[in-house]
Amino acid sequence: MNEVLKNNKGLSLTIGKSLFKNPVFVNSGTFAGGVEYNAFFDISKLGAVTTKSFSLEKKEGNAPPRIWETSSGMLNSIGLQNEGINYFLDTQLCKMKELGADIILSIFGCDTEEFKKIAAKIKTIEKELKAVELNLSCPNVREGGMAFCAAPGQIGPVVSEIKNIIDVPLIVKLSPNFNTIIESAIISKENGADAISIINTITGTAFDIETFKPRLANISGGLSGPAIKPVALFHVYRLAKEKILPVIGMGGISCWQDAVEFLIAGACAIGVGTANFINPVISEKIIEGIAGYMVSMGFSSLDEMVGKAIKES
Amino acid sequence: MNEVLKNNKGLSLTIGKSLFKNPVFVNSGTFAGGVEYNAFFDISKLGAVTTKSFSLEKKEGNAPPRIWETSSGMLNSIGLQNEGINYFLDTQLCKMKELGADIILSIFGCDTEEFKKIAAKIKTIEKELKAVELNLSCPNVREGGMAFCAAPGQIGPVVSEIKNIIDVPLIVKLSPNFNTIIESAIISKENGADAISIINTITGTAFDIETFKPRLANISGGLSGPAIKPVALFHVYRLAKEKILPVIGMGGISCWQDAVEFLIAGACAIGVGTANFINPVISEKIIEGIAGYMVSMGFSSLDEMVGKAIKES
Amino acid sequence: MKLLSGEILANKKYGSSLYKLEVFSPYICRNAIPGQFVEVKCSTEDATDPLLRRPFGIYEIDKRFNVFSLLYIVRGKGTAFLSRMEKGQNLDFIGPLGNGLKFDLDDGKKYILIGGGIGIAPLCLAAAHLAEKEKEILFIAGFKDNVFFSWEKDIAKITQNYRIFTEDGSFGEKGLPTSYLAANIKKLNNSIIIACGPSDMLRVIQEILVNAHGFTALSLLEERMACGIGACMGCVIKIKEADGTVVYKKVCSDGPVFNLMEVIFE
Amino acid sequence: MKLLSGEILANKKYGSSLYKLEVFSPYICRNAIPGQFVEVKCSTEDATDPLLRRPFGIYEIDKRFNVFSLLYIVRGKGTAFLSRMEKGQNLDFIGPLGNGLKFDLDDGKKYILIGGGIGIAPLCLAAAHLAEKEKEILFIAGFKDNVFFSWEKDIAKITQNYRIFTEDGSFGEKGLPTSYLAANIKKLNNSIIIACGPSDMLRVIQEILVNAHGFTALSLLEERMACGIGACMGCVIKIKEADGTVVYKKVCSDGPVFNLMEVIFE
Ligand SMILES: Cc1cc2nc3c(=O)[nH]c(=O)nc-3n(C[C@H](O)[C@H](O)[C@H](O)COP(=O)(O)OP(=O)(O)OC[C@H]3O[C@@H](n4cnc5c(N)ncnc54)[C@H](O)[C@@H]3O)c2cc1C
Ligand SMILES: Cc1cc2nc3c(=O)[nH]c(=O)nc-3n(C[C@H](O)[C@H](O)[C@H](O)COP(=O)(O)OP(=O)(O)OC[C@H]3O[C@@H](n4cnc5c(N)ncnc54)[C@H](O)[C@@H]3O)c2cc1C
Ligand SMILES: Cc1cc2nc3c(=O)[nH]c(=O)nc-3n(C[C@H](O)[C@H](O)[C@H](O)COP(=O)(O)O)c2cc1C
Ligand SMILES: Cc1cc2nc3c(=O)[nH]c(=O)nc-3n(C[C@H](O)[C@H](O)[C@H](O)COP(=O)(O)O)c2cc1C
Ligand code: FES
Ligand code: FES
Repeated sequence: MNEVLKNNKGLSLTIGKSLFKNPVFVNSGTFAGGVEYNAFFDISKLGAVTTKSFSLEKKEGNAPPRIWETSSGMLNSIGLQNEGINYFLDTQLCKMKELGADIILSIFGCDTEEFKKIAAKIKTIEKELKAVELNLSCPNVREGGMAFCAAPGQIGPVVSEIKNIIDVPLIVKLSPNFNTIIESAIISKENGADAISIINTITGTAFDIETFKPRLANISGGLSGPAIKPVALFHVYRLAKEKILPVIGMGGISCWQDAVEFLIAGACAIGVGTANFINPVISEKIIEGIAGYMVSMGFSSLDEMVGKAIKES
Repeated sequence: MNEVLKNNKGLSLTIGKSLFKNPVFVNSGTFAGGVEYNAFFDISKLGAVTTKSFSLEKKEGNAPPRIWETSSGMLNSIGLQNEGINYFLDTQLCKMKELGADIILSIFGCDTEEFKKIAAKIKTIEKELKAVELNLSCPNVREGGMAFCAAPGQIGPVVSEIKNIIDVPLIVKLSPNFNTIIESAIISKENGADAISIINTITGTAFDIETFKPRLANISGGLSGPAIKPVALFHVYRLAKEKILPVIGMGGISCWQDAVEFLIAGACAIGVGTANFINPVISEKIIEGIAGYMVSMGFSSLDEMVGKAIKES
Repeated sequence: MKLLSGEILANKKYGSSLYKLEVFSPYICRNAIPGQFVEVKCSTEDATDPLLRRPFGIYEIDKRFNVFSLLYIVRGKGTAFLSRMEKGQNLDFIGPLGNGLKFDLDDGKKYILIGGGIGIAPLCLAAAHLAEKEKEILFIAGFKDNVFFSWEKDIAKITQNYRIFTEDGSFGEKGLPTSYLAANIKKLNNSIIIACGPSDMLRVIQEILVNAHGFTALSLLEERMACGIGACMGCVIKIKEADGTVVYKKVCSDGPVFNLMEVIFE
Repeated sequence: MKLLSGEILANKKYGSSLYKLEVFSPYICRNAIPGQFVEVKCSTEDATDPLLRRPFGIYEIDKRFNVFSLLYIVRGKGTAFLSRMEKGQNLDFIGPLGNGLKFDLDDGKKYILIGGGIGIAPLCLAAAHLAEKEKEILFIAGFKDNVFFSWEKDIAKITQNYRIFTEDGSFGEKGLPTSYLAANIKKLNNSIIIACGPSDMLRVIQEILVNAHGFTALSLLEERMACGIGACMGCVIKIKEADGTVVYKKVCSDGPVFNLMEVIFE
C-alpha cells in the first residue's frame, strides 16, 4: 500500500454531497448487487457498486439468446430483467450493506410517473445510498430507455420530479446513440442532477449466416467492452470540456491504464463493466493501479489529475 | 472457380444505370487508387475500387500522428489529404483504367459550391466512372464532412446540384455519428441519389497517460475495423429495412462471412476498408468466399440472398 | 468459486477436433462436483479478442494427483486458442461454477446417462462419481461420426455398461441414442435420467418421458455466457416451474442442471 | 513487395526484452535492400487484436541460406506476441517495403552509421552491405543501458570500426553517440551519415550538421503505420523540400529513408 492509497483523501472525490473513497465504480448491470463478486475480492474496497437497474415492478427481460460476442466487444439484450425495486429494498440492500458496499442505486422507469413511484419507495432508505443513477439510456427496452436521449426534453421532468422527492445525489446515465449528450447534460443540470454517467452501450447487431436469424432474439443489442473504448473516451472528453456537470466515464475500461485515460480526459470517476466478466478482480486491481500511477506521476489528489488532457490540448 | 462465379451474372448487381460485376468494393481512403494493391492481386476483379476522396484543390490533411490502434480497431485523422481532383483526372484515372479497375470516384467538398466545381471537372470523363460517391461524412475536417449529417437539410442541394451536372449514379456516404441516417437517405433519394453508403467512421479518441497528449495530433479521429462491425451492421439493417435506396454496407468487414452477414442484413454490395491493411488480398478472398457460400446455400443470384435476414426477422 | 491459474499437464488430441486438457488444481479437485463447469480465458493476457471466457464442463477429476480435465471440441476462436496451449503453460480459469448434480445415493435408483456429442463430457464425471459409489449406471452416447472414437477407452474405464451410437454407423452401433431410449423405455423405468447434448436431443427425450412413468429427468444445459457467476443475466433459458409459472433462469448459477421436464425449448 | 509466409528458424533472446527472429524467405533475401522493412502480422490468424501489422527493419540477410532476420524490442501487445512465436511456426509478413538505401559505391566517401537503441537494427544491414563492398565505415551505437550487450558480437562480425556508448556506462563507453559525433565532426567530414534512432537523437544530429560541411545525411524514420504500402496516408511526416515548400511525405513508401536535413521535427 503506497502513500496515495494510505492517505485515503488522495483517491477520494465528492459528487453532490456524497463522498466516495475512490473513483472506481462498477457499472450497472455488470455486477448485480456485488454478492457474487465478493467471492473474488472485498467489494467494500470499491468507490461504489452501481446496482442493476431496478424498475417499479419485476421485469422479465428479453427472450434469449441475449448475448453475442463480437471483436473485442459483446452485444447484450438483457432488457433490464430485474426483480423490481421492492426486491432491492427488502433483500438486496441489506446484503450489500453487510458486505460494506457503498451503493449507487440504478433505477429505470418507462415514464416520469414510474420514476416518481420508485423515488417515493426509496425515500425511506435514502440515507443508505451514495447516489441514485437514472438509467435513461437502455437500448434494449421499447418504452423509456434511450428514448429519453432521443428526445432530451423529456429528461427535465424526470430529474426535477425525483429531486423533489429524494435528497440523494442524482446521476443521469446517457446514451451515445444520439448526438444529444451535451444537450441532455445541460437539461439534467438545470433540473438538479449532480453528475452525468456516460456511456451506456452502442446499438449493434449480428446475424447467423446459416439460418439468417439474428444472434440476439431481440434482433439488436448494446455493444460494450474494449471495442467501444475510443468512442466512450471521446464522449467523456467532449462533455467534460464543457464543464457542465461532473462526468462518470465508462465504456470498455479493462485495466488501470484505461481508467487513468478516462480520468485525464476529464472523468471524475470511472466505471468498470464488461471487464468484470473477463477478470472478476479487475476493479480492485484498477484501484491499486491508479494509486501507483499517482505516486509515480507525483499527483497527491485526484483533482490534480482529472482533466489533465483537457488542460494540455 | 464454381458455378456462381463462372456465371458472372450470379454475383452482379446494378446501382442506378451501372452494372457491377460483383458486390465487393473497397472503401474510400483505404485503397488509394488501387495501384499499390495491384502488386498483391488483380484489382480488376473487384466489384469496384472506390478512390480516396478528392477535393477541388490539393489538401494537405491533418498533422501527424494520424493513426492509433485500439482494441480490434484503429483511429485515423488523415483529414482527407489528397492531391486534388485534377490529379485524379490527369494521372490516377489513367493508371486505374490501365489496371482494368471499375471506378467509384469519391469526392469531397466543404460546401455545395465546391462539390459543383468538382462535378463540372469530371463531366468530361463521366463515362469512365461506375459511380460517384459523395463523402458527406468525414469526421476529420472542420468544414463540410460530417457536418452534412449533423444538418441533413444541407444534403439536398449538394445531391441535386451534382445530379444536374453529371449523369453518373450517385452514392451518398453517411456518418453514424448522428441519428440522421434514415432522414439523410430520404433527402438523398428525393434529390436524385442512387444509393447510400454506410458507415463512415465513428468518432473516437485516445490519450497518452504519460504526456497527457492526445494520440492523434487532431485530438479525435474516426474509428474503423472489426470493433465497429456490429454497429455498422445495425445501421445497414435498419436502413435497408426502410427500402429507401440500395445500401452499400461497410464497417469492419474482414472476411467473407462478415461480407455475407452485411448482404443478408440488406446491403446490395459491401465495402472492405481497414481489413485491406491487415491482409492485402482479403477483398479477392471475399469474392471467392461469397461465391462459395452462394453455391453451398443454393443461391443463384445476389437478389435471392440480399436482405434474407430482414425477411426472416 | 475462485479465480485460478493452473499448470497444464497435457493437451492431448483425441480426434480430428477433439482434445483433452489436463490441469493441475487442488482447489477444483477438492471442491467440484459433477455437472459443474469452469470458465476459461481463451486469449493471451493482453489481447482482447476473443474477449469472453468460455465455459467447459469438468470431465474428469483425479484426486490422487490433483488434476482435473476438460474434453472439448474446437469450434471457433476460443477453442482454437485452447488447442494451441501447451504443457507447462498456465490456464486462467474460474470455477467450480454452477449448481452441479447432487445425488441422493440411498434412493436405490438406477442412473441412465444419455449424452449427445460433446454433451458426454460432463456426464463422464457424473458416471465416475456414481460408479465409485457403486450405483448401477447405463451410459448411452450418441455421435454424428467417429470423431469420439478414442474416447471409448475413457468410458470403458468407468463402466462396461455403455452403448455408443453414431448416425453414420462409423463407430459403435448405427442409430440414435434417443431411439434406443424410446425403444427400451419400459424396461428402464424407476431410473434417474441425466441428459446432456444438443437441444434437439433433449427435446426428444422430454417428449419420450412425458408419457413415461417412474423417471426423474435432469438435464445439463448450455447457453452463451458472459460472467458465468450469475451477475449479468445473459445466459437465461425458459423454465416452467412446478406451479405453472414461466420464468427465466440463469444457466450459469441456477443451472446448468435443470429438471428436464421443466425446460421450455423454443 | 509481396504477402509472404516464411518458416521461423529461430527466435533468440538477445537481452531482457531484445530478440532476434530468423525467417526463411528466398524472396526477401533476393529482393530486399538495406533500410527496407517488413510488416508482420502479430496475432493468430483468426484474432483481431492486435489488429494492425507491425513494421520492422530488416536486420540481416544471409543469402546462402535464404534467411533474413529482425532484431526487435518487446514494447507492447504485438512484439509480446512475436516474442512467443517459436521455431517451426510460420511468420506472416509483407515485404520488402519502403525505398531503402541506395548507395553510390564509387563516390569515394566514408560512411558513418549512427544508431540509437533499436535504431541500430536497420543500420546493421547497411553496414554489412557496405563492408561487403569494402567501403570504409564507422558504426556509432548509443544505448540507455546494457540490454544490447550480446548484440556486440553481431556488429563485430561486420566491422571492427565501431564505438558503443551507454548513458549509464554499463556497456561500452559512458556517453552519448551524438556527443561523440559533435566532438569529432571536423575529422569525420566528407562522409555520408546514416542515422536511425529516437527523434531526439536525430534532431541533435541535424543541429550538429547544420553548421558542418561536407556531409550527406540520411535518416531512417519511424511513424505509426496502417497499410505500410503507401495507400492510407497514415504515416506521414513533415519534409521541407529543397525549394522550401513543406509537404507531408509517407514514411512507408516515400521513406523510411529521408534526407535528414529536410526532416522537420516538431
Ligand atoms: C455450461 C457449459 C458447459 C460446456 N461444456 C463443454 C465441454 O465440456 N466441452 C466443449 O467442447 N464445450 C462445452 N461447452 C460449449 C463451449 O463453451 C463452446 O464450444 C465454446 O464456448 C466455443 O467457443 P469458441 O470460441 O471456440 O466458439 P465461437 O463460436 O467463436 O464462440 C463465440 C461465442 O459463442 C459462445 N458459444 C459458442 N458455442 C457455445 C455453446 N455451445 N455454449 C455456450 N456458449 C457458446 C462462446 O462462449 C463465445 O462467446 C459448454 C458450454 C456451457 C454453457
Ligand atoms: C519503418 C520502421 C522500422 C522499424 N524497425 C524496427 C526494428 O527493427 N526493431 C524494433 O524493435 N522496432 C522497429 N520499429 C518499431 C516497431 O514497429 C514497434 O516497436 C512496434 O510496432 C511496437 O508494437 P507493439 O504492439 O509491441 O507496441 P504497441 O505500443 O502496443 O503498439 C501500438 C501501436 O503503435 C505502433 N507503434 C508503436 N511503436 C511504434 C514505433 N516506434 N514506430 C511505429 N509504430 C509504432 C504499433 O505498430 C501499433 O500500431 C520500426 C518501426 C518502423 C516504422
Ligand atoms: C450485460 C450488461 C447489462 C447491462 N445492464 C445495464 C443496466 O441494467 N443499466 C444500465 O444503466 N446499464 C447497463 N449496462 C450498460 C453498462 O452499465 C455500461 O454502461 C456499458 O456496458 C459500457 O461499459 P463497459 O464497456 O465497461 O461494459 C449493461 C451492460 C451489460 C454488458
Ligand atoms: C485511413 C482511412 C482513411 C479513410 N479515408 C476516407 C476518405 O477519404 N473518404 C471516405 O469517404 N471515407 C474514408 N474512410 C472511411 C472508410 O472508407 C470506411 O467508411 C470506414 O473505414 C469503415 O470501414 P472499415 O471498418 O472497413 O475500414 C477512411 C478510413 C480509413 C481507415
Ligand atoms: S453468464 Fe452472467 S448470469 Fe449467467
Ligand atoms: S502506412 Fe499507409 S501510407 Fe504509410
